[in-house]
Parts: sequence; structure tokens; C-alpha cells
Amino acid sequence: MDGLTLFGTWIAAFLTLCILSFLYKDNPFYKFAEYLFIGVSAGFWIAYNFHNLLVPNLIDPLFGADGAFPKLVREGQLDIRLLTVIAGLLGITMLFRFFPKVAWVSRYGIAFSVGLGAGLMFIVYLQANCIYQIWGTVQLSPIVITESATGWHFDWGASVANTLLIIGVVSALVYFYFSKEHKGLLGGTARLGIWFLMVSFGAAFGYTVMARISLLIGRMEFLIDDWIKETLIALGLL
Amino acid sequence: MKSAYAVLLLTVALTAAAHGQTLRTAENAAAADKAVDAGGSIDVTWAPSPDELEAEVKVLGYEVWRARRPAGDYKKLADVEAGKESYNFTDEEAENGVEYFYKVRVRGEEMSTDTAPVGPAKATREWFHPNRLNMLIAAVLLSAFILYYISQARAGKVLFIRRIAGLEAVQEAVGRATEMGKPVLFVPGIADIDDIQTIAAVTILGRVATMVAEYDASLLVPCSRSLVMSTAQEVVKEAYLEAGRPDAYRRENISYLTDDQFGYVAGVDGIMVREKPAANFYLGTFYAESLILAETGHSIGAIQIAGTAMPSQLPFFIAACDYTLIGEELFAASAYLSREPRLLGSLVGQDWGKVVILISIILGVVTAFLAQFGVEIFGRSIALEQLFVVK
Amino acid sequence: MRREIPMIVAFVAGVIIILEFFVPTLRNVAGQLQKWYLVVVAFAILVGAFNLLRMNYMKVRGRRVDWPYSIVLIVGLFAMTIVGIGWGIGQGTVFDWLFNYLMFPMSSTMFALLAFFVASAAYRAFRARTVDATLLLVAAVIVMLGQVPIGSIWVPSWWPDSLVFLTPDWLKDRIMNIFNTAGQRAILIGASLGVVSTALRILLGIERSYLGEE
Amino acid sequence: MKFVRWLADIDRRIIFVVIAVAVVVPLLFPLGMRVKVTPQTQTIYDEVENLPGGSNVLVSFDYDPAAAPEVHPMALAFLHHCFQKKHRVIIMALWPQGAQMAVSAMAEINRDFDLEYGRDYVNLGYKPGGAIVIKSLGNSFAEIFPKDMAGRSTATLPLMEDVSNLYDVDLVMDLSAGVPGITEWVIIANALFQTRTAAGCTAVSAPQFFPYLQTGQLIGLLGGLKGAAEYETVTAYAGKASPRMDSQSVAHVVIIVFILFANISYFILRRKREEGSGGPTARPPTSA
Repeated sequence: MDGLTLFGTWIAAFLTLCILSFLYKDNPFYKFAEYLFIGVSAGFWIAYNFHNLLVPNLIDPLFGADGAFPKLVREGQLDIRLLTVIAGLLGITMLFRFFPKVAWVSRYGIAFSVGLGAGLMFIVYLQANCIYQIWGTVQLSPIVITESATGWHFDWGASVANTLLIIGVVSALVYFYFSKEHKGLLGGTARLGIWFLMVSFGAAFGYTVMARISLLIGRMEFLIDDWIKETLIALGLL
Repeated sequence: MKSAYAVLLLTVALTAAAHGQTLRTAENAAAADKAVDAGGSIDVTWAPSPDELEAEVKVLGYEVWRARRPAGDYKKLADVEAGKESYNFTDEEAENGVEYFYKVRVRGEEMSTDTAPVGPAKATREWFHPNRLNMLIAAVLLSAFILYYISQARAGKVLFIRRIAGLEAVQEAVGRATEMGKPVLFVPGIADIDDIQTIAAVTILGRVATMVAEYDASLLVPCSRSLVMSTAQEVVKEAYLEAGRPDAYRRENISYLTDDQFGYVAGVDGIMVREKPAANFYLGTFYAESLILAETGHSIGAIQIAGTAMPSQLPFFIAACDYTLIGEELFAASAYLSREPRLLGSLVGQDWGKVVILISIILGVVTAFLAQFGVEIFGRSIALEQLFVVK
Repeated sequence: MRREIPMIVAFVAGVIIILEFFVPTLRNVAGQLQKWYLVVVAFAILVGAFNLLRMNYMKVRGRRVDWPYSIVLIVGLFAMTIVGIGWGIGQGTVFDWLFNYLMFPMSSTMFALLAFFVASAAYRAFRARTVDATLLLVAAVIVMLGQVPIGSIWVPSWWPDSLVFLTPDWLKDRIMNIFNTAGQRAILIGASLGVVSTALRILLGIERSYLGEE
Repeated sequence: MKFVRWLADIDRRIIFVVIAVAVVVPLLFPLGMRVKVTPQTQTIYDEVENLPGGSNVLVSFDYDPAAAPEVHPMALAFLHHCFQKKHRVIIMALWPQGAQMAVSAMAEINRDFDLEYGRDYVNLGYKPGGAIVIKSLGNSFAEIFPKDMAGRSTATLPLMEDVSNLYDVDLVMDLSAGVPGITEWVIIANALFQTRTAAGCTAVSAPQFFPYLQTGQLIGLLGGLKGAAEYETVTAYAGKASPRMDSQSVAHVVIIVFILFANISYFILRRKREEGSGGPTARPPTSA
């Protein structure tokens, strides 16, 4: 490990410990790391957005070497990319928020973003989450019978699995029914639906524990191997 | 130009002859308009040269050439790496309505061989995606339900909506914060405003802000996206105005922290332990940060109300919060809290969507059962697939 | 006018995106709109950054609680922005170094706090108070046991195959494949109805609170 | 009773400390818990074990640092096993950062063995092209890799004198985090050149390769950290996967024990309350 890397590792280890100290309680070390983290990460995303959003989507198409404006000046040719100016204008409406009196101008940028998002989600959810999930369910038969050389067989493992899955989807969907009081048959089915949801939440919780512990293992190995061991090696103690 | 092509062929033939071996051409080459697009594209497809699979003669790669006439002046469009079971190249520089011919060249170490010209192929633009009729039906049907009930509500029909426990608690939570003289914290998720869960969260923020203004409590809204902050400022300002308390609106309480997921969480955790809000709302799109927020919030003793449609994060909110809005309940919340008839009408429309879905599931399952015995209702498999598979 | 025209903007943008799904010809138009959105985001972040800067500057100027930390924040913000825009963000840049040794360790440690919080949340919430809580608890414990080798170690080697359904491994797979799938599926279907309805209300201007006052 | 009340409401910081100890201690002092070795791991072990000494084993490093926590321990345990059996190892990479992962793996392995570069193992480095590279190896190593990673001519390496193409390789081990990876090795090396092929990959991608196991196109498959720990167990190699798996197991058990404490104390306190001693009411049940 070279000097600069070791120096960086010490900083990283210090900040790691600062954040971990929050588990005990709020303290100056955590506060320091928190403010630093917010500042550095906000700056990170500004620079990242500049290079990855603004340059390829606004600056290059308009002002790049082969951009629309140079082309207009050089060849007098109108390029479709000149429309990108509208994007720039929509973006600039956001800057009106600096001045409370005219802040309402930013509604153009906001409305455009909200409308775009609403349109996109309308399609995405309907396709991937609604229709596709229904398709996954209607292919299941609650009673699975297979045919083989020796005749018909009742596959009761698959039958139970399919039946439970279908009942689960239907009852949990009934739970989301809003326009009737959950009483009687509807109430009973909705109750069953909640039970299915609860089992699924418990399972998902339990399933995620392993990944979360892995994260901590990763940080601990960093402290033990990269920081303590490497420092001892650098000092000639190991 | 014809002569150039002839020379080319000759060279190929000569090199092949000189080595006493040949390189067989790519197989099944074809060119056709790229299906369902805005035009301007032609798909060229082919199968590997048999030599590529047999490893005796080395195939380095393929080239795609294009011309306007079968024996015309071919121009190279692209190199394609070898090593696949089938190949597909999309010529994206075709003019709509113009006929093109293509050739695929197998490139070996010392020689190369062309396929016969394939074509003509014409790029066209399409006005309707034929495989998406099912989506159109679903979208129109669902929209019709929703709009019908909105108009019913508008006409004055009284609509019943069941109790949603998490939303009943909103008032209680804001009231408690007021009594304790502590702020209300509202976290609108970490997605940007183009995410509909964020939009739903911001509209709920409007209702919560009205209550906060009426009770004269204070409201903190740290945001992880600038657009969300800007929108939230507009919404809250409007809410205070509506409550007749425009003077109590504090723009600086709706702030931006950072776009970074964990940087944002670090900041919100800091706000929680220092400002000690009495009521925490987590509504919108959440990822791994859900539990970090909810556990820290619990440690300061706040009443916590969460809501998201992210199935992966719901378990953590359920475990650590007092009330959790699950999936669809998040989207129902703004209508429910506003009690505005038009918004409530849309909830009834959604319920009719659910009825249709339940019926189709039951019908589908019955046909799946019958299909095992060879009983095919309306050619079941094909019909169902057309209904539900969106390409 | 301050609300009507933005509402029309929202409607047009949303409808083009929806139509594009059915009308291939619109594909390029919709693609263009999505790029425009990215430009709006890039401009908007300046508004956020300015807000962050102003809040912290006021804190320092007014010598309010914790003001020295605000200096740290401002320095970090400027350092990262200037280094990133001025000298690039590729591998081997100063920006990259700052990311690796400042941002990454803090980010991954924040993430790792979850290992502790899953434990405290499980301890608190998984108590058999009600039927709901009991189901939550039992499913979580079975899946947790099925996840690690220790769960299968407790099953002795003479365990009969006919009783395999009592082992955590077997139960975990069934719970994940049946119950978890069913629950998640219902949530997804329900949520999609809510999304469609919310999107409609927004595009048609029935839900317009996001636009602020008249 | 006091103890039961304490159990019912343990300070979360105590839980935090216990979790931290549960994770750190097994990392520092591995418990050597035995992982149950699955058949798909055993078959890889048997294959390496049964090859005659001096066989040529090709290890392809097709992963990057992001997948290293899961896949790197497999590399170490597998290489260790190969050198123990005196096999010769040819290292290559289809991922740019794979070659570097191989260098760091060999640095670790060299601490345990007295290996001679060029005779016992070679590192040919990274070559872009995925499937094409594998296809070309069916013809010749020298053509695709004229030089090794350090820039030495492969013709001068004694090991490569005996290995002219994939037909001379007795076993391929692909350590993969995605594409190019297992699929390419199976459909080209195994299908076209009948090379015996085994693989290791991240836990999330493992299920998609099970069909290859059934057809025998893959001899065996190490899936994720658990697969790595299994290989360490079966070869008795003291690697990192086992302690990580130990940490996982202990942490899981600790959490379950806390849940047990919570429930035991809850039931004892509830019974007390039913007998009329009052006591604090439980928080309202979590709303669905």
C-alpha cells in the first residue's frame, strides 16, 4: 500500500467510525461526518449531473463541435436539434425559484416533469405490474394432474402450491377493495388477504437479513484488513 | 461500379483457390423492415457460416454491406463480431420508402465470402403497435371506470369509502405534535418528481400541511431532489393559504439536503435526533433507507406513519412504524384525506378495475384446469396469451 | 394563466408518453421529451444546491447552533463541485479519490447500519401479540433459519425424507415461492391501479395541488 | 420479574453491541462451523481430486471487485486445491478487471506454495471478445495470447509448450459475475471442444445455471458465499468465505434469540396482567 492510499484509508476508517458512533447517540463526530457527507455528496451529484445530463443532452447537441448552433452559423442549416433549446428554457424556468416574486414561472418545469412522469408510470405500471402479474396467475391450475405411461396422476404438491398462490393473490387483492365496508364474506376474505400479506412481509424481512449482515461484514473487514492490518504492515509490525 | 464488384468476387475466388479451400457463406441471410418503429430502420439477420462452427477455417467476423440495386455499389455499414448462434444487425440509416439490398460478408483470415444480395427491404413507420391492443383495452377500460365514477361523484352521488386506519391517524399525529410543541417531519421519499409515488406523496403533503397550519404546529420537509423541494414549497404554501395562515408559512423549512441516498439519510437522521419531531411521515418511494429512518424515528419516540408501493420496503415499515399504508392505499390517501367527491370517485373506479381483474383470474384459472384434460376453451392458450402478454 | 398553461404542459407531455407506447411513430418524440426532462433535472439541482448553501451560510453568519459544522458542509460542497466540473470525474481524478475515501466509506457505513436496525426492529416488532404479528414473526424466523447453513445443520442426517417438509430449508423455499409471491403480486396489481388513477387525475387536472396557489 | 421486564424492553444499544460482536468475532476467530456440502460442490472437488497430478486446469477470472466478496474466496480455495494436487494452472480473464483479481489471488496463494511462474502456472491476462476468445482457444492459445499478462512471449513458457489449444486442457473453471461468463464457456468450450467445465458465480445468478448441471454440461457449480464456504470446507482450506458464513450464522441466531426473549417475556408479562397485576399496556398492534 502506498502512502497516499494508506492516508486515504485512515480517513475512510475515521469516517466509518464517525458514522458508526451514531448507534450510541448523536455526537460531534457523527455531526461532522453528516455535514461533510451532505456537502460532498451534493457536490458529487452536481458534478455528475453536469457531465452526464447537461453535457450530452443540452450542451453537446447545441454547442458541441458538431452541434446545432455551429452548424447554423457555418452552413446556415436548421437542425432538428435546435428544439433542444426548449429543454434549456424549461430548465431555466427552474432558476426563477431564486426570486420568490416570480417563483411561479418554475411551474412550467415542474408541470412538464410531473406530466411526463405520470404518463410514463401509467404505462409502466399497467404493463409490468398489472397485466403481467395477472398473466402469471391465470396460468396456474389449482388442481394439477399429469399424464404418464401409467395413467393419470394427481400432483398434490403442485396443486397445493398453486391453490395457495391463487387464494393469496385473490384475497390480498380483496383487502384493497375500498368502496364497501369490510364485513361478512368480503371482510373474511380481506382478513385472509392480510394474513397472506403478513407472511409475505415476514418472509421478505427474514430474507433480507443476510444481505444486511453482509454489509456490516464488509465494513468490518475493511477496518480489520485494510486499515489495521495494512497499518501494522506499514509500521513493520506484521 | 459493377466492375468493382466483379473484381471483388474475383479476388475472393482467387484467394480461395490459392489455398485450395473455401469459406462458406453466412446462412439464411434476410433483410426486412424493423417491425413497429418510427421508421428509418431495417433488420438484417443471418445464421453463422458453417465454417464458424467447425473450427477448421477461422472466421474472424462478419460485415454488412448495403446498396440501392442488387448489383449496385455496395457500401460497408458495419463489422459484426463472430461467436454467436444467430446474428442481427439493425441498419438505422435507411430512408423510409426506399428499397435497399444487403449482403453479408464472412471474413476469414485470408479470404472472405459474400452472400447473394438479399432484399429489397423498405423501412416504414407504423402508426399502431399491433401487439399492444390488449394494453390499449386495459388502459381504456380502467380509465373509463375511473372517469365514470368521477363524473358520478361530480353529479352529487354520495360514495362510500371504507376506513383506512393509517389515514385516520394522520390527524391524531399532527394533533399530538401540536400538544407537545414539537414539529411534524414529512419525508417524501428519495425518488424524483417524475415518480408517481413522489407525486402522490406531495399531494398528501398538501393535506397534512393544511392540518399543520390549522393546528399552528410546525412542519419540516427535508427533500432529496430539487424538483421535489420546489414542488413541495408550492404545495405547502398553497396549503397555508387555504388554511388562512399564509404568514405562518416558512419556506426554509422545506429544504434540500443532497441527491445522494445515504447522504440524505444521514441528514434526516440528524434532523430527527436534534429537532425531535413528534410525528414522522414517510410517504413515497423508498429503498434501503426505509428502516434506517424508521428505526431512528422510533428511538426518538415519534408517532410514525409510512406509506409506499415498494414491496421490498413494506416489511420494514410494517415492523418499525405505527401505521403503514400498503401499496394502493398510498395512492388512495390524498383522495381520502381531501374527502373531495371527485377524488373519491376515482377510488370507486379503481375498485371496478379490481372486480374485472378478479373475474379474469378466476376464468383463467378454470381454463388452466380444464386445459389439462385437453379441453380448450376458445383455444385457451393462444387467446390468454394475446390478452396478457405485452410485447 | 399561472396554473392553466402549466396544466396544459403536463397534459401534453403525459399524453405523448402514453401514446408513444401504442404509436411507434412517436418514439423519437417521446425519447426527446425524456432527454428534456434530464435537462430540467440538471438545472433544478442548482436550485437545491443554492438552497443548501444559503441555509448553511445563514447558520454560519448568525452563529446559530452547530454553525462550525456548516462550514465543513460548505467546504465539501465546493470542493467536490469544483474538482468534478473542472478536472473531470473519470478514474484516477481527484474527484475519484474523494469519492473513494470520503463518500464511499460514509455511504457504505450508513448502509451497514441496517445490520443493527434489522436486529432492533425484529426484536421489537416480532412479538406474538396478534394473529398478524404472529404470522410475521413465524415467517421471518423460518426464512432466517433457512438462509444460513446453521438452519440445515440442526437437521440430523437420519432425518427421514418423508419429513423433509419440517426442515427450515424446505419451508423457506415454499414460503418464498408461494406466500411471498402471492403477497407481492397483490400489492403490485393494487398499486398499479392506484398509479393509473393518480396519473389520470393529474393529467386531467383533477389533482392539481402540485401547482401551488392560483 | 425484574429480569423479565428487562428482557421485554432491552436497550437497543445492547442489541447493537451483541450484533457487532456476533459479526466481528467469527471474522477474527473463525468458528469452523461445518457447512453442509451440496452435491454440485462435491462434484467439482472430486473432479480436481481425481485428475492425475500435473493435469492442466484453466481458470477464467470473469468478475470484478464488485463481485469479489462472493467470488474471490472461491478462486482462492479452488487454486489452493489445484496446487495441492500438483496440477498446473493457466489463468486468463474475459473481464478487464479479472486479470487484476487473478494477480491478487496468486499473491495470496504464493504464500502457501513454492510455485514457479511459467512452469506451475501462467497468467495470460485479459482478452476482449468473450465468446470469440473461447472459440479461438479451440484452435490455439498462442494465437490469441501471444504474450502473457506481464508481456513475456507465451512461447517461452514451459507450461504452454504442452498446451496448444483447449483440447489439452483437462478442466476449465469459470469464475463468473455475469456476461461473458458461464454461458459462453458452456456453449462453446464444452459444446464444441468437449472441455470439462465447472463454474462458480454470485448467489443471485446461480439458479439460472442449474439446467446446465442437470444436463452435465457443467460438472459442478459454486453458488455465492455459501458455495465458496462449501468448497473451503470440503478442501479444509482456511479462507474467508467460511468465517463470513460463520458471521452470518451467528448473527442470524443472535437475532432469533432476541426475538425469543421478546416473546417469552411478552407471554410471562401478559399472564401476570391477566391475573390482575396491571402493568403497562402493550403498544397498539401494528396496523396492516
